[in-house]
Amino acid sequence: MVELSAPGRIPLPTHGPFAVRVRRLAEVAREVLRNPTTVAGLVIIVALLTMAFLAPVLTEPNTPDPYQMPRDWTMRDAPPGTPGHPLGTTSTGGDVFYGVVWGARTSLQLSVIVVGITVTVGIIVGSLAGFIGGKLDEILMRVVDVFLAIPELIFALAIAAVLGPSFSNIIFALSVVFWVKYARIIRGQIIHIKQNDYVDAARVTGDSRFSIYRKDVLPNSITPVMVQATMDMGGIVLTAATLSFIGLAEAGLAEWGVLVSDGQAGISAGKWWASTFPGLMVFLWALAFNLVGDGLRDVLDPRTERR
Amino acid sequence: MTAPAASPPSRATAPLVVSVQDLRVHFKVKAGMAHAVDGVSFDVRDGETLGLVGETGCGKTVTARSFLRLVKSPPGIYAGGKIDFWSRDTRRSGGEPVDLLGISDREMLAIRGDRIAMIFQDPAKALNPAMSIGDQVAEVFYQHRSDDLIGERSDRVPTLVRRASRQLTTGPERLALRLPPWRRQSRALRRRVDALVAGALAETQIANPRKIMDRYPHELSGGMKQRVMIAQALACNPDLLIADEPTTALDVTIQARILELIADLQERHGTSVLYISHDLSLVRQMCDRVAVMYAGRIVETGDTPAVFSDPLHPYTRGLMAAVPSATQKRGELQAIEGNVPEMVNPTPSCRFHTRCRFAVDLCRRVDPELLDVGDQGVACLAYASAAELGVPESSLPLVEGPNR
Amino acid sequence: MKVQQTIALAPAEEETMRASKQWRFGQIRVVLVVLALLAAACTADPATDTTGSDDTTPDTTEPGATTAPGDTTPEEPTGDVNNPGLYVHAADDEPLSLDPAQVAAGEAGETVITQVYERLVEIGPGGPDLIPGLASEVPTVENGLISEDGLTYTFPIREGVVFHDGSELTPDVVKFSWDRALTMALPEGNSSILSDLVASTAVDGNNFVVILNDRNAAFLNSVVTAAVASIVSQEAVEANGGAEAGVVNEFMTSNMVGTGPYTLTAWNRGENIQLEIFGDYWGEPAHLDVRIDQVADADVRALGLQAGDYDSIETDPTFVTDLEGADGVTIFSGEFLLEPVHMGMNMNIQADLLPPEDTIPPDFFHDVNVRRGFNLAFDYEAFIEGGLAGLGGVVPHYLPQGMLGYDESLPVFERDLAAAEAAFTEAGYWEEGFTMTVLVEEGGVFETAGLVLADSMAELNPAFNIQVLAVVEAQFDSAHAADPFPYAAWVKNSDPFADPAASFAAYIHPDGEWGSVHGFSEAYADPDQIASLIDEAAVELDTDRRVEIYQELADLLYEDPVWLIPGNERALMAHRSWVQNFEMNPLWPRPSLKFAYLDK
Amino acid sequence: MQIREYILRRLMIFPLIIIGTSIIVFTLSRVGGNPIAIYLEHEMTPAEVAEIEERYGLNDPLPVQYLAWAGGVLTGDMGWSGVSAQPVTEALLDRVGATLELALFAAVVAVTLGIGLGTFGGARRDRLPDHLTRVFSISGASMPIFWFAILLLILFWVNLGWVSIGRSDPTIFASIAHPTGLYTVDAILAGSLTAFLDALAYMALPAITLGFGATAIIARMMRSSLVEELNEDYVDAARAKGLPEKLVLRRHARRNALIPTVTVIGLGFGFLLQGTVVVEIIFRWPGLGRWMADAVLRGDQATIMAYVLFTSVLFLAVNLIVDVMYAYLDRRVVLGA
Repeated sequence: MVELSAPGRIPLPTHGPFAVRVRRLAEVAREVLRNPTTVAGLVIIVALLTMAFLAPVLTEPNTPDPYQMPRDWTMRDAPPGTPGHPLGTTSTGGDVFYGVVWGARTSLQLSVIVVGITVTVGIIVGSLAGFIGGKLDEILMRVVDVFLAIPELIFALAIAAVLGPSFSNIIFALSVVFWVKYARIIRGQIIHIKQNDYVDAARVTGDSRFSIYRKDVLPNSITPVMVQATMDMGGIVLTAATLSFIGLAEAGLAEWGVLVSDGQAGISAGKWWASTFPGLMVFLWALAFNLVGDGLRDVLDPRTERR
Repeated sequence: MTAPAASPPSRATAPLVVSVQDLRVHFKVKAGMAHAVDGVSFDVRDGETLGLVGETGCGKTVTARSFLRLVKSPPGIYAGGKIDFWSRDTRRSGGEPVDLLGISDREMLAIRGDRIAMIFQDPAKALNPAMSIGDQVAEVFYQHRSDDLIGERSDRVPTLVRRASRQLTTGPERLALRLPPWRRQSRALRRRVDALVAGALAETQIANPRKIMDRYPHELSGGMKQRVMIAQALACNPDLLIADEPTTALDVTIQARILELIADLQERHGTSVLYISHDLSLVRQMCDRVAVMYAGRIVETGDTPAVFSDPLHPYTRGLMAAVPSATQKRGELQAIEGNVPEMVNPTPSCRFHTRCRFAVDLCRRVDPELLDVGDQGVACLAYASAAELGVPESSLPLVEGPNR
Repeated sequence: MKVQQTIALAPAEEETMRASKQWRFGQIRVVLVVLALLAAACTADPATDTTGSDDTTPDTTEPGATTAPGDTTPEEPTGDVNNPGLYVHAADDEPLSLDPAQVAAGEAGETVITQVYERLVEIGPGGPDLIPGLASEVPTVENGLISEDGLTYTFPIREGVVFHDGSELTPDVVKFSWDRALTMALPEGNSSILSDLVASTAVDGNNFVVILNDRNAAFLNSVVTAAVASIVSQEAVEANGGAEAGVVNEFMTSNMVGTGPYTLTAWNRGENIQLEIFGDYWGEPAHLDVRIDQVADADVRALGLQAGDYDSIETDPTFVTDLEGADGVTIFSGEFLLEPVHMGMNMNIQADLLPPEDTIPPDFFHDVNVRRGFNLAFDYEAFIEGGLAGLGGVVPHYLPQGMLGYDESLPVFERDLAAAEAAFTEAGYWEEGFTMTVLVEEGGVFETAGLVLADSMAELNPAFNIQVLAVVEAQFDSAHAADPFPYAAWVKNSDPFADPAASFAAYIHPDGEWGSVHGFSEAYADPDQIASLIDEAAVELDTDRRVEIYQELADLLYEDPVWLIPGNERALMAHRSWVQNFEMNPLWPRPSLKFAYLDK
Repeated sequence: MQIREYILRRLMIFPLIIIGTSIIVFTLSRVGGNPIAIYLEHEMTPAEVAEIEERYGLNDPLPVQYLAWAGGVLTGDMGWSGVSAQPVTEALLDRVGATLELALFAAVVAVTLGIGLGTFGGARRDRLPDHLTRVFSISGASMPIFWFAILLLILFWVNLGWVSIGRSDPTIFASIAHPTGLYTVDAILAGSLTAFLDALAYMALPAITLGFGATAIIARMMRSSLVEELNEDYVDAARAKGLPEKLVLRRHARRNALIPTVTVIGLGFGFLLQGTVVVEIIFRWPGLGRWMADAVLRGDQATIMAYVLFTSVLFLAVNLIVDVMYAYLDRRVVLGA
């Protein structure tokens, strides 16, 4: 399938004088910003990130581990607006507001780390396959195929179930699942770009393989990766939340998915806050990144380029 | 092939088919308003071929598309002017023309493909790759000839079939048409359409129409595709055929044949043709009259021989210079320095002054109008009367060459 | 599709009649709805619909419209309930097996076995007292059915009892059933409690005779009444694979041929288990057919109860606050369960096996001060109020409420931070503190207990860092399967033991099940004293003397605890208010119900 | 032509991939997990544990175990499923119908909704309706299903009492035979309107929840390819023929835009498959997804292995079919243009 929709995206400017690149970048930015939904997504992201960064300011960090919910066992199921608990408390007396705020941090950590790992691995594998090609390519791509054959959530579920639900294990599980797409994109891009004249040109001018790779191939392959990464920022948090729902989550962690599943039973009994707010956060987080990713794709993907 | 010399003088006085008056089409762009077409006026008379020439981006295609209101809007805006159109019937009955920019969409649909047809630059792109040739041509007949399709005793025809003849049927209805009791009737309908389509294709000297009809575009050669386009365009025997660079996408050998075909069909149907091209040599062969466009303006018009033998406007001369002889194919326009200026929020001035050897200060301030010089029209201050402009004779530009 | 065919034969005619009645109704609705956008979403569950047949509106518009708001008295006009004639219980997991010889204590299979199979004696509804089951009399020393030396038990077998397959109950069948479990001796089963005690079984006329290899006070209450001692149809077993040592009998795993008030009519894996009233039951027949739905998600069970689709649901205290005040729902909280939540302390730690972040030394728990420190630091109130929603109490070591020997006067730990500080200072951990990982089963009260522990210790001393590792049941059990156990501590609840003899053997005795695994002998000030007391009590038949011993042990263990006991849960069940003569006995296997008693 | 070769190649590596998957699955269960976790009780003595390990042949070297398992899979014997107390193969067959039926109906929801929204948005590109549909469809993909589903249940089950959960009403279920395991089909075969409507009624919420999630994938693709097609000359040519906008869109642009959209249906199917895990838990749907979730929580490795393997084979097969369809549909591709 991926082969079929042959990657034909327009590369970000990486050639010609610096000024040109900047102008092109500015152009891309302007294009992106012309789409209100993308802007909306960006706004939400900025808001969420600010919240994550200001967490220690907005709330009194819990000791010894700030990523653990502070629990006030005498204050269970307090409704929103209770002094000290603006968004109420959970059935274990956890402060929902604290969970929401630090949940943003947890999600940020999780998604950044996983995206970081997966993109790196993906680039390395994809580059080896695409640039060296030959037997190596064949082998690596079969491996990729195998990993792609198992739907993400199911794979992550199987791994996490075996490893146990510590934060680091969840990260590991998600990384194992998410890297393949990048490998595949990068490879496709490289194959595609290798055919472009300027690479040959570079070769003629006698650049070394690696410098061609560094100067021409890699930068040009980055755009689709950016799009994918943006989307995954949301997808990862969503998947992690789902794992927590199924029961694979670190106990008492300030994580949205945990809060949602803990609070759900209460909704119908009128105690809606414990799961509604965190649920909303997961939704907003995923929505925002998906919107931006989608907007980026529209601009960077010539298939929808304006004529 | 219609040599210009052979063109009967009657053409000049033949009844109007289209009269474009002060047409203005603007495009909204980041920088502001681009005046793609900026006050263009010209006529097309019955049976004649008018050539609209100019460099790429001079607005000729936009002008042509305006006839069928095919300019994308947004960003396009019809900023002014009118396009009066006399169909055969109105001409016969001496009725009033319709303004193509003024009429309702419904009326426009009735004109598109029926009274005014268009041939596009690249036949490969202009045919739907996922639809058989037959079906594509058939659409025209369904759209404009549904009554004939049903035949005279239309009252006896079931509604479903009548709907089918107007392509109003929905999925389930189309399914139903394959079953009794409608099956017979719809088959008959199909047969009539196929007959018409085959006929139309045969017109364009396609060897084996019936076979072609089941083919898909990618299975045909470029020339073949263009023939199909032409067949499709002339299917309803329109009053006006707009040919937008019909041959640029084809290789030289095919070109000539396609042009012959167009000219020949035009002769037989008496269709008027608006022939758009940047290729002077072709224009010279094809057209009775030419209108030279530059930067959204018409800078010179006249009978083909006159314009070619004695071009008045510096721009036209530039073009001619680029085409030493009529025998040489492919006149290219690189002879003139620079290129077409951005027409964003233009100030009153001669559009050509940026590239004009003879430009003087006045050209940068005054906007020349299309003046009659002999039986040519030219928009250049060199031919304007200083008195009317209220400026000293000396401030007018001087264009060397044949004296006025 | 095998199972489904079996049901196709199943439905009682009155059921089908009802179905057709509902349907005229359902259809009208559907027709309307198919037009509407939400497609068939609106065709009410026919079950919910039955009441509607006389008046739909109230039933479909508000949940539990069947009860006037606030009215939670069991007395209900019977016509006005969902699924009349059928009792629907929402269980949280699916049985691994329905074979008495293959289920472990606390397995979901026990729920069904209790209803469909019977045992020689049963635990009565009232409380711990035994009532005759398939034995027509409960053996006692008085009626001579227990020999003076307490080694021989005689069970006169009830006459005229037939199995669901029509075969007759005879003493030989009883013997066969017991021997079968002993022969198969499946490790995942519970046959060890038989093999540990039973020396031999015999048939004497109309009696079934058991000879023990040692006196045991708990034999009747915790062995004869256990699921593994259920009486199965010999014909059925022998017709389907018989009994082989160590080999699972797949027929018995998914089919049941017993003598109980219910027959198993269908087991739709992942969906439900259907029980039907057994017509030829020898005793008081059941009132309602039963359907046990598998509902994995606790939230969904709670919702279903409020929607009126379930008559009772498996729930844990953390949901009580969510269900309180819901229309038509009654929260039944009865006697204390006999399975307190407890934290195990590992005295057999192998340092290199502990999680890397742990800083505690291998002999951490050898020091009584540490064990007492934990017991003194734990916030019992938080756990009982928060974790058990107030439905619980603190437990003396190791005599939970309702067990023989329990007494308010027995010493229990209360939170005393000063004392705790003293203890940890004494032990020498106060200054540098420590980090310890405690393994708990994910969700529910165990996780809560873990979190309370973590909070309690952090509050006592921020340098005391407890990492709560909440894992799914499977991993919890795998971790325990590892030898030695790779964590310093864990939280779960104890097995329900009807008699202290059994529980002390398992949880306190230095050479007992846990004593050996966790190395209690390393911990006790005087292991031999503890051991001898327990052994003495186990064979003592004089109740007063036993109580004395156990209370003495309780005092000793207060000074020298080997467990931390956060609290003991009360029997808890959320059910529709329309359920009548609701009976719940903690001594019955989870969910502590015998459906045969219930009506609505 | 490239497509034909491409598909041939795919067919050839198909078994390779499956073997690879099986190895991953096996490794997970052995190296990481404890293959008999489900049969363990935390009170078990080491002796008892050893006995069980013996029964399941865990003392053999790993390769031997793998071959034993793989051989079993090939002969249709995938071991014993603890969570459902029946042979894995049997359990699989019992449940596959439920999941496929759900996924199928969800797919119908997703495709209709997706194509509808995509067309609607693409035709009104960059105007308000486009933005709204974009946000709506992407919301589906961003919604935590478990959260959304519970909200739906509270509304339609608890408060309105319109639907119940599960797969069918037991009485009605018992009233007809179930040869196929797809209840709607079974109902039709049995000619029972009642059963058919009952099946639909129970299907509605889960299918909508699940489908909504997969809508975005299709809608986004549909939109962008429609936008692309609308820029093609043949669209203007169609207009120039005098076709009304409606026909131009329906006959020309949309029809062609559907072709590339087909390619993402495979992707969407994967999305649906993994969605079933959560949806089936919440809606008490007796399908493979819940089976898997159960197995994960209770450590029933035999089940997990079978499920993951089966799912990936299914997923691969669907994608293969999709590619073939695509190759067939898009004549330009076949031409290799």
